[in-house]
Amino acid sequence: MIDKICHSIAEAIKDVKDGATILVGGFGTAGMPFHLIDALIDQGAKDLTIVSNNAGNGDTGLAALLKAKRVRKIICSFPRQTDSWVFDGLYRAGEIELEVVPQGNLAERMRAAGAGIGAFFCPTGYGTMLAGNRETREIGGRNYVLEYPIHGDVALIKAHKADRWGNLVYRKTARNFGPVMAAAAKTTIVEVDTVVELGGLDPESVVTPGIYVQRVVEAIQSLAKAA
Amino acid sequence: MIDKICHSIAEAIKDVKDGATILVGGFGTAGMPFHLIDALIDQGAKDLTIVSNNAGNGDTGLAALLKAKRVRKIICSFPRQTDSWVFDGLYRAGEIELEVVPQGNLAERMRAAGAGIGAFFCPTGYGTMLAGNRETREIGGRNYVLEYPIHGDVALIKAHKADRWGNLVYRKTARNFGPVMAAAAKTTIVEVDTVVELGGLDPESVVTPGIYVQRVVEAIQSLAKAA
Amino acid sequence: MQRLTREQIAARVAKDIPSGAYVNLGIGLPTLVANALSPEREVILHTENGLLGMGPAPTKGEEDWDLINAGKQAVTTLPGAAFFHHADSFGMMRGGHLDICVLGAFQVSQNGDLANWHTGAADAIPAVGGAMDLAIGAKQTWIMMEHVTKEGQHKLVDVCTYPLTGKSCVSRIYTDLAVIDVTPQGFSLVELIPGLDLTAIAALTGATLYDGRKSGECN
Amino acid sequence: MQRLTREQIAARVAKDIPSGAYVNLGIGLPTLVANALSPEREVILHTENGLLGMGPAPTKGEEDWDLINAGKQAVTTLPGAAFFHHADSFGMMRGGHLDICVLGAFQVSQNGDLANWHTGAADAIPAVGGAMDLAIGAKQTWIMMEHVTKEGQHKLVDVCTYPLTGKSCVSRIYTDLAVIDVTPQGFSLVELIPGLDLTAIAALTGATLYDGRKSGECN
Repeated sequence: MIDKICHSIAEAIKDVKDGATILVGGFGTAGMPFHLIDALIDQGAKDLTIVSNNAGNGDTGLAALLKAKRVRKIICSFPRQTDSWVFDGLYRAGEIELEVVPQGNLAERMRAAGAGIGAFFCPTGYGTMLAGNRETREIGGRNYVLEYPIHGDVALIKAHKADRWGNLVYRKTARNFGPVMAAAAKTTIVEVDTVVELGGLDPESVVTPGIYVQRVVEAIQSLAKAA
Repeated sequence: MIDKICHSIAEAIKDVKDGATILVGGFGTAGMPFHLIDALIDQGAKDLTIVSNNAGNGDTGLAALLKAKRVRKIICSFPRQTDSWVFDGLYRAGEIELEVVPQGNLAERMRAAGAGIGAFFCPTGYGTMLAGNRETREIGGRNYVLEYPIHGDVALIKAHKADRWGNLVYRKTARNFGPVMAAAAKTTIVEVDTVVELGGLDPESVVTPGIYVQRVVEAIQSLAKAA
Repeated sequence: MQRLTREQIAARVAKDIPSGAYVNLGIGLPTLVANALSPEREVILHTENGLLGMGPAPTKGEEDWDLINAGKQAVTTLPGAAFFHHADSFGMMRGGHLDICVLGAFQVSQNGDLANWHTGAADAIPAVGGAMDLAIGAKQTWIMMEHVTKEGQHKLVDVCTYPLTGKSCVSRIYTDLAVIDVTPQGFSLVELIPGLDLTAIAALTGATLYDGRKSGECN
Repeated sequence: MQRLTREQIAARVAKDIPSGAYVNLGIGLPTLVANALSPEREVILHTENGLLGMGPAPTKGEEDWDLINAGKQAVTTLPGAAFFHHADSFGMMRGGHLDICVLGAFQVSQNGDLANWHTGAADAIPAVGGAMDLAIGAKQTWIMMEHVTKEGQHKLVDVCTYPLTGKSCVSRIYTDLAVIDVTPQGFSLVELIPGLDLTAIAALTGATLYDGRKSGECN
């Protein structure tokens, strides 16, 4: 019998290796897998590359992981926020590497990883400093930059409900990067509000099919925080 | 007030032009927009390029359009079936042009059109006759073929329910190419079983947001046909 | 002459948005446009974090922090709303499905180049978010900004000196003084606030300004 | 010697599919594998037209023609099923998320090239469907076929003479006579039906066959 439900969050995350690339869901705090990040801090993996839209808010979640000095590099679209003081301090001290990627390219590059696309020509960022020295091409009168997939060793995401096959549904705009990251990582670990019986999710409404999910933990919903 | 519901199927389809590229939903008969195709036959547009997974089944739907000699070229993955006699006859008589595309490339090329991707490196078909003379590249030890988007002037698709903003949900495997084609065409026309009140579809379960849909017609559900 | 307030610029932008349009309002100043759109017009708002059919802010105490906008503010949904994931949301932008996006700007050049994400300062932490995707994705990119900086420097310029967000992507600019189109000839005046003359607006504009109202140059 | 029946080959394939695996069964012969998988093992079947968790055929008269498999036959869903669109379905394949796909074949070459979509006949109407996507997409591509053609021609060959479906994509072959792995050295015998000797199977195989059971050549 397939049972992807882990009964301990520490167990779910125990094999994350030093140097891993970890995709971390969430847009601000919506969809941020706070419990999994806390468990990752306890687990102790270091020298991590984090891929996430933001670089942490306040002192919890991703910010706490950064503060614990476990992150070598962060790939994100929007590190600078009113409450990103942890990241700001590390960055100004030269203690963390930053790669800024336009938000849609971040999403599409992970989508490409999940869908087996080798590279794609993308119009976003053409002619800007974020296109760097990458290959460009004019196609049908429009200019494009060649973008490569971002694969994760691990994805840590938050969903609303799961069944034991790992099928997921999300809640409102907390969906954000979850489905894309689930498909882009070798091992996808999900914290959910509720585990339901197999058959308890409508097959028409499943957003992430279980094929993309390796482990699920039911976490008491943390008090969501305003940005 | 936005109201994408057309009260006449002829009205919905009246401006299809000769020479248009038309994306036609369906996998076999599931998701085939039979009423819209019948209306297109009545409307009279000719010299069409059709993009669809199959090249018609039996004597109805896409097969009937082919039989009416309105189609110059068909781009599909699987024209040859036990009941594709209309297409087979035209093809052997040299009266229709055929471009065979692997099914996933057909889907991904339309997905690229909808998502503004200029071209993408795809592993499918590498080293086969279907890769033709297209550009190839080795990326990370794997070989890829460069594939270009397929844009439609019009998409004709079938969905289960719609609201007046054009939000759609589908039914089971009749979903197939519908969401991809809706996004890849300039004008997407949808036949649905039922129109519901605005707010009658769960925002978590909408599969095709109305932004991809221009017109909706409620068609009495045709007797679905077995392959 | 009475400069438009922020709310008045928002109202002026809103006037040009057709009923039923799909629109993304950037963070900052453009957010004000939402309040100037009457619900009857059914303009459908997109937020990059995965929602079409975004409604107004909830009443205080009713916030749901799983339901936010790009600026991480609590919002609501309207009947007809739809949620989707980030790749779909940005495919929607990049694929040209949004009719209009309204963005703030540091600088806009006469060929429609936009700079709105980075001041170029050496110690600034770069953060782009969805600005580059929006700038080049929507069918029309409109800019909403003060005509000049607080220090009186030009924001409508010959060539942008700040790092670009997108090339040749702006079609129209709404400021506290004027409405200006970006045309193949360059900046073209569409509308001027009462009490301001052509010489004055031209002086406040850092590139040649044509008078689109009568097909002549302003200066 | 007693050749395996189609059902026996299917049962042999099924034996090697781990519990909980995500599997796509190609049209034709591989479809039989479904009947040989006991439900308790919870092998999750994928069908290219947008379904994971495909169940057995419905009872006659209960068919729903909106719920079909790649062969356009009516199927059912199991609890835990999920529907998705075609781009997602093929992304799932191409992205390497399926553990195994089982396909039929005209020819397989000793380096794992597969030919199963086109006989190369001048008057044949080409039709590829999802074969090329499946062949290169799954983590493992297994072939299920008769060891030789009805006319006695080799199907395990040195080099494919029919147009290819995919290059170096096959990892294992199940026939009515043997189970054979594709290894860096070429074809390697894993298992032989009782009553058939190495010389005989080697003669029925159109390329060098190594005996993977004892690391030597068969012929």
